[in-house]
Amino acid sequence: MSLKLVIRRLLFLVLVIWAASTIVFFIPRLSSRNALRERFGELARTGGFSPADLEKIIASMNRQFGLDRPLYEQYWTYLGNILHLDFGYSLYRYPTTVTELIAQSLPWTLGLLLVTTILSFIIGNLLGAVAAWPRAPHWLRAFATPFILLTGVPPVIMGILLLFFIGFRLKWLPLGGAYSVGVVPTWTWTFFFDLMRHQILPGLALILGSVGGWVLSMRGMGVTIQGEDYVNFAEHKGLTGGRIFRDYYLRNAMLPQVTGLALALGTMVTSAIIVEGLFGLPGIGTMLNLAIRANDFPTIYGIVLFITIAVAVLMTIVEFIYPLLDPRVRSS
Amino acid sequence: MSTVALSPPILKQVERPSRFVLFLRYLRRNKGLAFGVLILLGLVAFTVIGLMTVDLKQAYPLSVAAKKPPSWKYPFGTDFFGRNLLAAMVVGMWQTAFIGVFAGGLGTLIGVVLGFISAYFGKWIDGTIRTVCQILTPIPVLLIQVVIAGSLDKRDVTIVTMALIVVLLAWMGPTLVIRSQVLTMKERQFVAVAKLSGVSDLGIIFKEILPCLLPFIAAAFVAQVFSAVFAAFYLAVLGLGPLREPLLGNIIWAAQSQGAFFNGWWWWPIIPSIAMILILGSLALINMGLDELANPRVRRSE
Amino acid sequence: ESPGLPAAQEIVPKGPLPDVPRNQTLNLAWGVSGGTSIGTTNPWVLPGYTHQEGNNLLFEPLMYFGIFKDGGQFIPWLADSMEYTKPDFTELEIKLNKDAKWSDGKPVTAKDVAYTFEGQMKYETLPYHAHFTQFVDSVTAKDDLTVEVKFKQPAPRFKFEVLTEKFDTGLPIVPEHWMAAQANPTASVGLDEIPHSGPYSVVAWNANQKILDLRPDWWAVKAGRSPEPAVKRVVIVNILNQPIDTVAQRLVNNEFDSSVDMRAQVIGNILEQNKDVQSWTGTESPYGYLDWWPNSLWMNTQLAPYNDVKVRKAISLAIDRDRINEVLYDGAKIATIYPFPLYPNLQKFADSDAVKAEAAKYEPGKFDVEESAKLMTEAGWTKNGDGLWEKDGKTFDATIQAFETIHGDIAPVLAEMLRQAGFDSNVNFGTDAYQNMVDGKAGLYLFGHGASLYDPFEALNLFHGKYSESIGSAAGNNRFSRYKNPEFDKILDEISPLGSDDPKFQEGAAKALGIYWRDVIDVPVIQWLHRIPYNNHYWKNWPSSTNVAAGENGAFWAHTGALVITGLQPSGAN
Amino acid sequence: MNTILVQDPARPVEAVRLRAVGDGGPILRVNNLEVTYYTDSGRAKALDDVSFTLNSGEKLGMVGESGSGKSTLALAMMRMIKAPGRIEGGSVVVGGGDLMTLDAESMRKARLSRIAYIPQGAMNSLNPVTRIGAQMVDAVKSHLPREGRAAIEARCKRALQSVDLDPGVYRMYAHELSGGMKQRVCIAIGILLDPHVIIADEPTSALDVVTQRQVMETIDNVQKAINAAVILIGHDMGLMAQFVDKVAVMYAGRLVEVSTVREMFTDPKHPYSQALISSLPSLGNKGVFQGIPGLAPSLLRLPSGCAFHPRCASAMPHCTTIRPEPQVLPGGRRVTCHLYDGEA
Amino acid sequence: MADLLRLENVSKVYSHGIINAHSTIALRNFSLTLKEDEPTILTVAGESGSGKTTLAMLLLGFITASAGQIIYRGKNIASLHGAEKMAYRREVQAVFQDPFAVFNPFYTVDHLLTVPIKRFGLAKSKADARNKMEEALTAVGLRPEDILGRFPHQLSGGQRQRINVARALLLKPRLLIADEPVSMVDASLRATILETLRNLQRDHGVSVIYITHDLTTAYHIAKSIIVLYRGSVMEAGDVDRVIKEPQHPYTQLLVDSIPWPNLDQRWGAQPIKAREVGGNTDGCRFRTRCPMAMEICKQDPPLFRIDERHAASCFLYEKRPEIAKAQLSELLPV
Ligand SMILES: Nc1ncnc2c1ncn2[C@@H]1O[C@H](COP(=O)(O)OP(=O)(O)OP(=O)(O)O)[C@@H](O)[C@H]1O
Ligand SMILES: Nc1ncnc2c1ncn2[C@@H]1O[C@H](COP(=O)(O)OP(=O)(O)OP(=O)(O)O)[C@@H](O)[C@H]1O
Ligand SMILES: [Mg+2]
Ligand SMILES: [Mg+2]
Ligand code: NI
Repeated sequence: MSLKLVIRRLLFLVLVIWAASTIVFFIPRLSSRNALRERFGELARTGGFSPADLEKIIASMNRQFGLDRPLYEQYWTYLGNILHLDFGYSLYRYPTTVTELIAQSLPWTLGLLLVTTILSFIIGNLLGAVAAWPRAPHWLRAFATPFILLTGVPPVIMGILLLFFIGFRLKWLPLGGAYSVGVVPTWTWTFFFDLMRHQILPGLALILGSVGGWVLSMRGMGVTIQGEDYVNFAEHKGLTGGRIFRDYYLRNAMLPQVTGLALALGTMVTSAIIVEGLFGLPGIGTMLNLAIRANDFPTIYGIVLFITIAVAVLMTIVEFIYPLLDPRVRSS
Repeated sequence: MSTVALSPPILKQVERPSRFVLFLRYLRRNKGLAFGVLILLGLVAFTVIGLMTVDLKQAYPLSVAAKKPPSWKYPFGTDFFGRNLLAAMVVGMWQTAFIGVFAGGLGTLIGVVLGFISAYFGKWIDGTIRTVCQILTPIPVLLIQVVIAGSLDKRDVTIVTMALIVVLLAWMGPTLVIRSQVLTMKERQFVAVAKLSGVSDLGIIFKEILPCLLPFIAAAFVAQVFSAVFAAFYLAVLGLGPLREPLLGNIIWAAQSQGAFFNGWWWWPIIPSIAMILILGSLALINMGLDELANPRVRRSE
Repeated sequence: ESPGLPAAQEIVPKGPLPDVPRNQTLNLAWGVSGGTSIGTTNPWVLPGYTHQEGNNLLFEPLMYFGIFKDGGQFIPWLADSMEYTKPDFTELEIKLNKDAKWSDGKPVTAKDVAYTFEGQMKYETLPYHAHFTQFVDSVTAKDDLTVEVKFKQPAPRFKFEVLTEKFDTGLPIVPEHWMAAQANPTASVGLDEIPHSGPYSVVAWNANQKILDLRPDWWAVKAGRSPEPAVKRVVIVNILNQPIDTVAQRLVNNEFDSSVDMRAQVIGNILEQNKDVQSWTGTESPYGYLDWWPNSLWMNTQLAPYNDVKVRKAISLAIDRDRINEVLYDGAKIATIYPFPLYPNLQKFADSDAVKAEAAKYEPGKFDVEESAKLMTEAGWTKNGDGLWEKDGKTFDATIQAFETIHGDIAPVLAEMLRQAGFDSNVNFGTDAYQNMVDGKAGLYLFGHGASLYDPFEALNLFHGKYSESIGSAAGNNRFSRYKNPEFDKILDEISPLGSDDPKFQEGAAKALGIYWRDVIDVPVIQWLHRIPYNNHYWKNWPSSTNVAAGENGAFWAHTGALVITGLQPSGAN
Repeated sequence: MNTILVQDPARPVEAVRLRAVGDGGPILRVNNLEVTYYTDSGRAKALDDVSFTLNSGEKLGMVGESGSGKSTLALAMMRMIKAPGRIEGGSVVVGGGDLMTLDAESMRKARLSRIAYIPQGAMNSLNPVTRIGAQMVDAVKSHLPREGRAAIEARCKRALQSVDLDPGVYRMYAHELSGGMKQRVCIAIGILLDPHVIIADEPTSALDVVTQRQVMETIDNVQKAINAAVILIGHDMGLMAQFVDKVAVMYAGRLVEVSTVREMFTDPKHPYSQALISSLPSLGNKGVFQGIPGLAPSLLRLPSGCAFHPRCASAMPHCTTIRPEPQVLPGGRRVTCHLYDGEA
Repeated sequence: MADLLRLENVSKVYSHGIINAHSTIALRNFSLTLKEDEPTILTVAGESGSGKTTLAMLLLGFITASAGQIIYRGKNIASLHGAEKMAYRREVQAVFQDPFAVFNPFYTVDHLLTVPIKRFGLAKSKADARNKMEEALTAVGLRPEDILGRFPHQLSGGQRQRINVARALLLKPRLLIADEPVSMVDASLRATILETLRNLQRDHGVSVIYITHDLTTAYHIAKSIIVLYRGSVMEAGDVDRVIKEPQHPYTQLLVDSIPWPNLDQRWGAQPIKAREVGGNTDGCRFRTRCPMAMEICKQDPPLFRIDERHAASCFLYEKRPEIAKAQLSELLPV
């Protein structure tokens, strides 16, 4: 790939981040609500401190958060900060910065999300491919097709159902939390297995809730690819069904799916917000959920922006590795 | 003079079935689409019949005895707040349909208009629209919608504002789809022929290209409705919807916060969940079917 | 110094924690504010500090108050005694316990108490700053164990309201020797460094959980204030984000020993599914104890249309309290007409002839939609096609500002009742709800009266004209009514210096309550019950209506929570 | 018989070729092949009683209008007819064994090794994401699983060379090749295992004349080298004249005439063949060329009797009612026309 | 004699990519004049990528020239407006290669005929329009009742292509550009369609530019021929001369590769050099494949007149008189 292309892609990435930051910057300022005041009000209510001097405190916080300066100045500082991933302070856990908060909760989400996204990508695509593959055994196709119906089950509902049936009724798996009560995280196998047990249900909810989408799109792709001349010619060549399926059909049908992978991550994170909350996991989703409830706007916007950047970066990475998968793109 | 012989008369007149009959026949081949349409028709029938026969006041709290499991009197049971879930489902379904069709329609409309402008006029207009779409695409729409809904004044949150929030960042998909379709259409020779026939730019857009894009527009519309319903559902489940309304997401949210499962009121969250699954499932199936219809290479021909 | 937010910081154990078996561990499910102010153990770091997340096990007051024993009694703690030394309530002497010690071994002295009091006067963010500046003239440490407080004006309720801890109010004593060494004592968060006098120490604290371990050398055991605590470790689990079902089920599964309070139906089901779990009232409805926080529909009496007493009365008439009991509480009598909780002393007041006469006169609990409609018509409203009140083409904005976690059940019901009477009612559970109350932007709020416990004064004092801020400026200390009535103020000023048992006080208070009802300052709706599940699988001797112990309420998160936890005994389960 | 040889990796390709040259009799016998497509609008008999034979080294041209069933024939011989089509009967005997009776796995093995197919759309017949080499290797591997890596690679490169391609193509991707090169890669794949029969379905219809000539010459060369029988499908009579030995004319799913090229061009028997020949442009008769009147019939609603009768200049009354059967004229030509009733 | 359409030194360069721009010269310095009252059939031949379609698109005004200008009745077509533009649209028509793609699948095939009738106001009434359509269809050998009211996919390729020709007939343009009109049609139908084209020229005075790579049909229908190779004119002249005695090595290769349906006229044995993907951009463009390439071929070869009606752009004929490219049209017979 040419250097110019790399530069162009990176430039595009910067544009995406800029657009997202700008939206995130201006949305709260369009609303008449004052998050800082709300947050203090909330603190006053639960913490019992005297709000008599609320206005004074708020004024000083406004200064501290730079909210008393002209909008364009705030905007510039804000953009500058974003350049080095500084999303400012969390209101909710001041003076922890949003970046620190994200760093704390990211591993949880990353672990869950990465595993579930990849698993649902693989499972969904395989099932979708099988569902569209006319030479697949009948029982296999019959097995794969119903997964399309899962498209209609949002991860939230899936989570609720799993929690109800497996957690409540069958009592097979823990109902919530990232690890058992009173356990302090350590690098031991015991802790690891405890951790894993707690991730199964949320993971399953995310996988089952998103696998349908993959099945659906892969099936669509597969139907197109199976009519391609090269798939037919492969059969003329006397190749075994398995090899045609893998090297000719799946390999080509997967290409557009790979592009969709990065985008799907954005949707998955959104699902994770609710699913993590449902299962009390301390990831980014919970963090965001808490921030929404506490109206901790720097955290909300920081996380949204972070996710956007992550998705955009992933998309860029995918675009960079895509040529490795598709030689046609490599040469042009 | 001409040396060309006439083609012989066609002996048997080939009967040409109407488009509707053809569509029905197509449905028989495309089982997924048929299934989806069937479910959707069922839901529509449920809603329409419900709107006419059920006392809609019962969709709101304190209207009937609370916490009753499904029975002949209350086929879907009643909830903690004393809603008749049958009435709530009817109204909720209607509202979901409204949000879906309104947001989906508006999003698609914007997409179609922008897509056409972009593709047809090209140059910097196209560059701008396309770049804006591409830039906005990686932004997780649902999150932004949550942020917007969260910064609204609660009194401003109505079904209509929900739909508008959904539309706000949902037009890029259709824009890009329509744009690329128009671009390929534009290169199709029938457009060249139309030009040679003296058809104006507008004529080409509306009379030549637009009709051919109908399947794509329909598919984009259904996809749009799907994501609108999905987004509205998410907002409601997060408690960001108009609380009093029996939106499906709201009902599930309320059931969750009242501990419905634990208290044994399983029907309260389960019934709206099933309704949601049916709506989204049928839309997904229809979308899949329409994709196939729009893509002639994949279309199951006779 | 610039006031600001506390500096949250996780507390990570230095090494592996000692193993404490489950049957010596107390697991508590909690999550009102969750991650707020993680690591903030210094009571002066406000906003940020809260006693509710186990910090009540670190800091102790001069005295606790046991509301449920013998109509309420003081429980001496760091102080052996606390007496008004003048009959007009203008001087108070505090005698400290000689054995009281901080966790670093230093004794708790009069200097600590004086420092605590002076701090309240000095720092305006502290919760009793207003009280201290209004009442306190001087604080003197007479010797190591004696403190003398002189008041500017009679302060008959100061000892109870400020110096005694009960429910969520009262003043913890802080260590002078550590605080004074800090550059800014309202900004040093404390972490696990701040010396404290309570029985437990924080050993781990992150967004998921907070772990506190028993100190081996708690002064109160030696001093005979408390038996040796059996709970070796307290784990507070953050369940903020989890659905209530899950928490309930985990209680049933014996994962938790107690939790945040539950809705009536949920706790009923918990008790049914796990016989080890009990409530304050055993297995009987209403399962909870009476909290000090009865809820009203507050109204902004300065904001149209709520500034019209006819309208306020019309709203009151639209509320069907029987229906509330029936729908929300399975028939338990929770609905109320009083702005204070009916604790024994207050019940006595409510049952007095004077109060009964006022109630008969103004019928505050009456439900009558027709009369409501009549009043609305008189106030110039007409019903529109949807059956909603309308004036100048606009419907009546009756959006109730409320909090989802606590009002999730009642607020929609109230809104619906108002709607059935023609008020265009809705609920706002948004994060701006409280701010709207404080700013007086909206007209209708669902909120508690956290005031009176012993006599009705503090509750009535919520509506004193001197606190009535104009719309736009913050309503301090949750005084959202912005009510101003010289007639009312005069009565309050007259009874303010009087002791609770003074007949003149009783008479004046009844008159004031009459005005409260007459003017419908707000619409009392329900008493607040705390229905806390207590799991006896690992731990017994939970407080209850039949096991009142020192009379503390049963909430482990309240100031008196330390008494609950230190009183627990193992059940013998493994 | 020959499969044993093919499966012997030790034996060099040349040996197979030499042996194959010695073979005399028909290498391919197609008998009464019938294919029907079951569509929503009815049954379409796309192949009706198709029979012909071919000796090794012989080249047969299969011509006919669009939709007459040429590709169907090719697919039927490969047993690659997919739903809604079905092979209803007949046999395809290649070098002794009937393909129609093979089980699925043996049929898979027979493809490419006994009967190879060169596709019509060479442009899209190569997998765009894997190297040409890989696509050749997996073809060989599927038939000769025991052959070593180096031997396979050598075999593939040899095949590329035999179609005049640089061995460097082995490492290239499809999009890096021109149309003609792609077509030749397909040919190279087709001859990898020295099949008895090669079917080429319009291999040059997407190419321009110069490239077309190059490709046809390539096929000619490799065919000669391995002495395979070739079926060339197309509708360009010019191409047929340049390339084939025998021509089969297909009309509405039936073979209406099979004869040698020379006979076909000098003395076409079937009226359709005659029309076909006279519609050809040539250098000599400038300006005098004319089409065949009328339209190809729909297979769904075939005219009664002889399907060609509505367009036939020499149609007789009974042509409209009685279907002519194939008959072998003296000299071995096969015609399906009532004009020659009694001559056989 | 007025010129209907005149191309003056027209070039077309396609450039792809914004950053890594590389460009293809699809047509180079092409000049051609079409007289208004001398209907002719001119073939433009050449292998794939030689710029034939580009030329057609330029003539139809669908793309703009990179250099040079195209003059329609004395006016640059880029500056045409209103009535003039409509007249130009009507008078310069086309028949395209793919007989399916020209139909809008949404409409019945009638659409193809009714739209121009309406837009150009060719008929006074509905009945008149119907008559005209039926007339045109009959003229190309179709039965109107079999055709009208059907959807394109219900017709065969040959029928569809004939409708296209009928459309041209209906419009009676001055110039018809037929871009490979028969390459996707069955051999047996080609003759019929080409015949109709010839009738158009002969009976209706329509000039036809027949674009093809198939020299056999070109030979049969056209009067004159221009052979293009990668955007440059290689050889031009009377079609008989050029095909029977090709002078340029490229034309020779082309003619040599024609699969004549004649058993005695076999392909030659001359080896063919494969075409390179990029190729040279200066000098004679055929140079790299030319068996007779010389040093001088690195320069741009001018047109050399072989005889009255025949010219080639090759230094092999250096001795012959040079003619200006602009005069190319003069030696084409009509
Ligand atoms: N999959 C199918 N389903 C239904 N009918 C089919 C199918 N494939 C082919 N046919 C029909 O079978 C007949 C023969 O088709 P075939 O493709 O063999 O023709 P062909 O001679 O190869 O034509 P062409 O020259 O256009 O390639 C046609 O009438 C066609 O409509
Ligand atoms: N829109 C375009 N953008 C870039 N290059 C183009 C474009 N259209 C044509 N070309 C290039 O211009 C050259 C001439 O193309 P053109 O289509 O005119 O050739 P042609 O003679 O019609 O070929 P064919 O016989 O394949 O139709 C080719 O190299 C082609 O790749
Ligand atoms: Mg074919
Ligand atoms: Mg072309
Ligand atoms: Ni409380």
